[in-house]
Amino acid sequence: SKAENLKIGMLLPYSGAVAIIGEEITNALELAFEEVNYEISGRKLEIIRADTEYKPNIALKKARELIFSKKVDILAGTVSSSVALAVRDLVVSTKTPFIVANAGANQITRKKCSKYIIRVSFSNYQINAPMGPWLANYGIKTAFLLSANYAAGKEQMSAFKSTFEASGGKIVGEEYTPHRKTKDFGPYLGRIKSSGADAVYVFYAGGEAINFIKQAHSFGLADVMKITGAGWTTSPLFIPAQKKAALGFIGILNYVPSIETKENLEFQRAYKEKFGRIASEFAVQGYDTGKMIVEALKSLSGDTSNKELLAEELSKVSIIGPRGPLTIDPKTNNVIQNMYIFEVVNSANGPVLKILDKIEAVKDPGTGCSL
Amino acid sequence: MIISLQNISKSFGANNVLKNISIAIDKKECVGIIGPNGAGKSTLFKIISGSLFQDGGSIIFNDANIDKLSIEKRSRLGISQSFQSNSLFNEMTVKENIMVACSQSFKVGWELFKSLDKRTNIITKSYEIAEEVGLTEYLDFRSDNLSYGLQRQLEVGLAIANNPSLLLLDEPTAGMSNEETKNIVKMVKKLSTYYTTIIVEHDMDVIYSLAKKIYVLDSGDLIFDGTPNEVKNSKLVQERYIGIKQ
Amino acid sequence: MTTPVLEVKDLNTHYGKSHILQGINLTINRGNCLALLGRNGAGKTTTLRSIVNLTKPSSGTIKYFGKNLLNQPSYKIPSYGITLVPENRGILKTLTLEENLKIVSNKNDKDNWNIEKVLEIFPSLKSKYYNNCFDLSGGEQQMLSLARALMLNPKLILLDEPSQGLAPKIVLQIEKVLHKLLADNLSILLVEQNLKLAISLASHVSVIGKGITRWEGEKLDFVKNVDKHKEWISV
Amino acid sequence: MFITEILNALQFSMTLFLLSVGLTIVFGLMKIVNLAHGTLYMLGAYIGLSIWTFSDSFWLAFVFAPIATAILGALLYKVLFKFIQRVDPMRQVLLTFGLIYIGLDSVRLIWGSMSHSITTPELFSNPINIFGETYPTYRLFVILVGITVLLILYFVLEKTKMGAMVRASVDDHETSQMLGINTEKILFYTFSLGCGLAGLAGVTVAPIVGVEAGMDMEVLVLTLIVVVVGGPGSLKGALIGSLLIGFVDTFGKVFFPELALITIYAAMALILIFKPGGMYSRL
Amino acid sequence: MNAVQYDKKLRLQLFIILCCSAIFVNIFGDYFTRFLLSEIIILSLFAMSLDFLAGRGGMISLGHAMFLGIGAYSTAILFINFNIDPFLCSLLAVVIGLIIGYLIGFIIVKTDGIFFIMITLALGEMFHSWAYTNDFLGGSDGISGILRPKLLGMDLNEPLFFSYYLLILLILVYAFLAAVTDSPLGRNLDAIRQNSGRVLSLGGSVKLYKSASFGISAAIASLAGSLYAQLNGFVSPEISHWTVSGEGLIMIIVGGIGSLSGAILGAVVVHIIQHEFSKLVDWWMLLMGGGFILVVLFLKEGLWGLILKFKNYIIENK
Ligand SMILES: Nc1ncnc2c1ncn2[C@@H]1O[C@H](COP(=O)(O)OP(=O)(O)OP(=O)(O)O)[C@@H](O)[C@H]1O
Ligand SMILES: Nc1ncnc2c1ncn2[C@@H]1O[C@H](COP(=O)(O)OP(=O)(O)OP(=O)(O)O)[C@@H](O)[C@H]1O
Ligand SMILES: [Mg+2]
Ligand SMILES: [Mg+2]
Repeated sequence: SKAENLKIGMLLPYSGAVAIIGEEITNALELAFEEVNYEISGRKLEIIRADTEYKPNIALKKARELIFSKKVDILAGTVSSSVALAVRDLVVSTKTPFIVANAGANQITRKKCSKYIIRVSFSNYQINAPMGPWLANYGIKTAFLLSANYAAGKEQMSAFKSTFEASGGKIVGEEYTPHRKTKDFGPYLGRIKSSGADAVYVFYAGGEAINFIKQAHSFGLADVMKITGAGWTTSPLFIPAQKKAALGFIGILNYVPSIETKENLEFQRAYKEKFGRIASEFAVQGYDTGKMIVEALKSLSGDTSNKELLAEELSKVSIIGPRGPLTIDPKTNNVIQNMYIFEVVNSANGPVLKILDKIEAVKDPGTGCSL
Repeated sequence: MIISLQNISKSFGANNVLKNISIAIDKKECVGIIGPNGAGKSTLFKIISGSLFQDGGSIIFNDANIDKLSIEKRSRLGISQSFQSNSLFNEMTVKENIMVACSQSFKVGWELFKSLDKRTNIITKSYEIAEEVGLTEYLDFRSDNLSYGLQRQLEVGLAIANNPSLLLLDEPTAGMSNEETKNIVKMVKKLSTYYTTIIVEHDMDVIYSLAKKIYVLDSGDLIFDGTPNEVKNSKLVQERYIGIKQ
Repeated sequence: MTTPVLEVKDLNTHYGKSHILQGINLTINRGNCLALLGRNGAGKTTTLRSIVNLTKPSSGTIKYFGKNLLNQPSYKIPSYGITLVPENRGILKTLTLEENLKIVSNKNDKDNWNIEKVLEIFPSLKSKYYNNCFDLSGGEQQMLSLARALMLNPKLILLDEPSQGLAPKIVLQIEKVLHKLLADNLSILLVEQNLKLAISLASHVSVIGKGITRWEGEKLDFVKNVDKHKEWISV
Repeated sequence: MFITEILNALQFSMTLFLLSVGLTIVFGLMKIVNLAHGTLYMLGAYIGLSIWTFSDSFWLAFVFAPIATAILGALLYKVLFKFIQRVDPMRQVLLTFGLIYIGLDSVRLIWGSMSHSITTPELFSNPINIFGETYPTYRLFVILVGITVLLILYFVLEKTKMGAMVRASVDDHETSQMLGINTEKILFYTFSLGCGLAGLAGVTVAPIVGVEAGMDMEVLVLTLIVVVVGGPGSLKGALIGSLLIGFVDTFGKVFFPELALITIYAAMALILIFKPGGMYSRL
Repeated sequence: MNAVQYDKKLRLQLFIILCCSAIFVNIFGDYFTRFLLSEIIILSLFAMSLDFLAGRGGMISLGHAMFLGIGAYSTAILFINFNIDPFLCSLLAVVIGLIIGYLIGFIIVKTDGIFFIMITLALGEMFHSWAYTNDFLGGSDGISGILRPKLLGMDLNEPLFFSYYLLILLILVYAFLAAVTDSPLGRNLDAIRQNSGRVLSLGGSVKLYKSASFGISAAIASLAGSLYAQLNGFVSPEISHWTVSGEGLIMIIVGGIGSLSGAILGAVVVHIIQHEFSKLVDWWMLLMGGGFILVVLFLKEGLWGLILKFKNYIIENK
């Protein structure tokens, strides 16, 4: 008899303003599946896309449909943390393995962790914590925090704050701007400039990242302090629009395109060939998600009848992806990965991210998690 | 005495529309107010009904001062008016128009459950009113499909549906054909046996046949008052208002 | 014989499904006033609106100096020399009185009507010249509406109940103005409930009842046999 | 810092003014609830982006993007808005909501879902020193554009018959026709002008706030707030409303950053409770 | 804004047809269809509350999702923090919605038209922002872990029972709103929508009538919010975003404003189409937008108007 397809449900925003992230993740995941010709042990891999519209309630509905009507074997995705948290109880109660490919809320692998939830992306703490001591060491004594006013923004700032202060740094001010509603940073830039801090530490994404960087440049912020922050602020997705304004930014992230490993070079080449642009960190997370799925299914020879086993197998996979070696922390099911500290510098092809430092095998402390 | 206006004055910016007007009207009297266009007649009505507040003076209605009362409170005390320009519920039929008006006087406007269409007392009353204003044939017409004259009739109908003790009619017959004018006159005559009525009109025949007493306003001043006959013979009124045909 | 200013034949108009005008005929000659009489709801207003195509007639002919008016867009009609003074007076309430007059495009000939001239015959408008129009008294509105129509320098005015709501003195004044206009060879189609005024101005009378022209003829004929028309108008 | 903030507030106010003046004309004068105004703003920015990418000249974009949106507005008027002139506003809301949806996806299909930006023109690339504070020159240019548009419109709408004719056409189109006004044509041009102004706003602020799908909705709400606070249909209202909201927002962010999200809403709610028709209502 | 003419009989007929199809779907559907049905019923409640407000009272609220939020958050907090029985939570949510709605209504009903739209928008957005940044309400991540009631020995966490439970509530709310629509209050609201000045001069307390109906509508929206929280097991600030109110308005316009059953039909059609389109293509918004435009251009009174026409056609051909 013909074997049934292996169904992977993708819970991502495919419409609206954040669709680009959904697109990146899915693109790269397809790339990973293409490497095995969409087939594992005679079963075809099938991707079912479900547009979350970046709204938790819609996502939950789509997740229900994927699980109950489409009968997917694995659920992957969610860009937004609130979406991930919304579907959390559902996937746990239905024992559906769920690979988090972006959402960074700490609780997903802490208080709300579960053996069915495997995060291959990052936790907000994990990304920002190493930057505290690093910047203190770099000579930054005082910093001003700036990010959007929502859970992820606040988590990232507090992660940085805790380690920065522990390393002797001082936070001289913090500001949280209306999330996804701030177009003009003018009013904040004035305050930051006059705060006298050695650096501003920011986290923004999307249009806000572009606007912040450009406006900071036009107000001459870099003349008085260092602009630093979580690396998404100058993601390869935004650099083409930020152009020279991004130069000098120091950021930290789990991936930068300029990593010179053969895995990354190969991945970037393939991505560029197929989609015509440099792959972003979101794409890498999508690719690694795909790789993990493939590896886990391979070791089960495509047998997905036992969900518990499948989830276990997924959390045991360890691969070397474009961002380096990845393993899943058995304590939390959060990924253990390298962090890259970079600076935006000029090159013949415009601004690029130059790696300044690499911090290996960073984990999330995973307080409060019991699997 | 049902209503007494004491030294009412009103101005819009520099325009003194009413200057110290004092009028007292007895119960069940029918009073006419005439005067040139812009004399302030409609303004006076609006002040009595509460849609405008006077700048000075006071209004005593049934021995109580009503200066501070809002339009709807005055209406509930029994002051009801028909407007110079039609003010109807355009998407409703004639019947519904009158029924909504009646629901106020029956004090059921806020009731939540029993359907308005099932309240026989209101329906009966509505038919009576429709008959009085000569709209029986048009009960199921939407009011915005009526001709102007018929709309005027409904306008008066709404005013009386409110079961008023003081009825203010602002040019009730303007735009009505002779036949309909006659009907309205007949109707107002009948009404004025149980309501107190104040009428503003430019049709002198109507005024003469209805009003016992006529006040003449000109640029905010009360220039004359008297019986129809006295008005007819007044040179002043002739000159200021009626005009002399060459 | 000269061509009549306006000649309407067998005009039919519907509002949705209801057949309101079912055969209207009228003729107006130069410098004449035709009084259109009938009860409330007879279709007088609809007739005027059909002539200027604000309500689209369903059939019939409308000739203005022999020229076909049927299906002409309404905004072009004033440029031929016809205008309508509507029964609701059509005051543009968001405009000031000045703007109400000024938006009328008129050629500034000496003999023509202009703002100074209309203010002369309606002096009470002067004091309100810069006011917004929504608080004009009824009479003031009517005067403004007439003044504005004159500014178009029309050859034919359609007047829908011009005396409505006006003080007797003003009615006399308007009567005078209209007489003068008639003397200046303007033609008027007058809808009026004030029979006295209508008869004083008109040279011809047309009676309509339930959307049909019931009688048409000279004023004198009409006055002599007024009783004959009892069914369609009340006297 | 104070001067910077005042200039920021002024710049934001002028951006709001550019946006709301088009809407106030269409909405206040023509009584069309055009929620797609934000979409035209977004299209102005995107069309500007394309012109700038191909020609490498911001100034070409600055001139032609508004023209393009005005033409687009004209087309929309001919095929859609003409038919919903005098219908119930709710249906206008639905129709323009439909346009918002279409606009959002069209932009994504044509320009992709990436966020873009237009580089500040060479002329304004360097900040200027004002009383010892560096301030981006381009922002001063935005203020200038706002003032220029204000003056031109003031002249056209208030000092010529045009404004009165537009209002007349909306107020009572039948009477206006009886006065010889071709109401249809007047409304057509007015609508196109309103759309063109939206496009102008889009391309003008693109170098500051970027170009991305979704930018329409953010400004839509802001613009509606300005129009309503100022009083629909009034140029003066749009100006006062823009200044008020611009300053309240900017200084709210400076002094009460925690309340940044709600300051303008609170300001609007308060104004409407005390002035239920906006500050300078025509109505 | 014109409400459609009421045709009481047709309204009821349509409602019965809709209920019967709901029962049919519930019996023969699978887990997900039942879930979808539940969601649609909740949206229908919300749409009806808006329909009553806009269709009868002429008050177009672009902030009505605030009351969804109030219902949902109060349910969440009462359940999670105070451990109150879920059914009681819903009842309390209705009361809270009613009181807050009435008080807010009392302040804002003096505005009209676009000003009313904007002031409701402002209030809604303020609520949304507050929920978005307030830690007690879970901030942007919201609150999860909300359970459904157990009633008469039935555990409503079983989807089949829950959708019946919702259907019963829908019938109750429909009956209530239908009665109010025809009651003197309903007719007075109609009258106020058409000419509020005249109602005042007839002695009607326009402000009281309007704020009372705002309260009623808010209570129903709040009920819908409470049920939505229980359906999903969580609540997040998105529920009170103004676009949710906007979608609600779309549903009632598509359905036909002022007809109650039309609102339900609108909710069903818009929701299902949106769900299906979004599976079909990524640019489903474009399709939806085109659909709205077609409705505006060709269905004057929405789907309700279409049904009305169909009915008249049948009568004429008999
Ligand atoms: N709200 C207002 N604001 C400013 N002026 C007003 C207002 N209401 C009325 N007026 C002015 O007050 C004067 C009196 O108006 P009113 O309507 O009382 O006249 P009237 O005697 O009823 O005239 P008519 O017989 O023509 O109806 C007019 O000159 C009018 O323009
Ligand atoms: N928009 C409309 N829709 C449907 N019927 C209408 C409409 N307007 C007028 N009618 C009907 O057409 C008939 C003629 O109306 P019209 O306004 O022409 O009468 P009229 O002779 O001018 O009356 P009046 O002297 O009262 O102004 C009336 O029966 C009226 O009810
Ligand atoms: Mg008057
Ligand atoms: Mg008439």
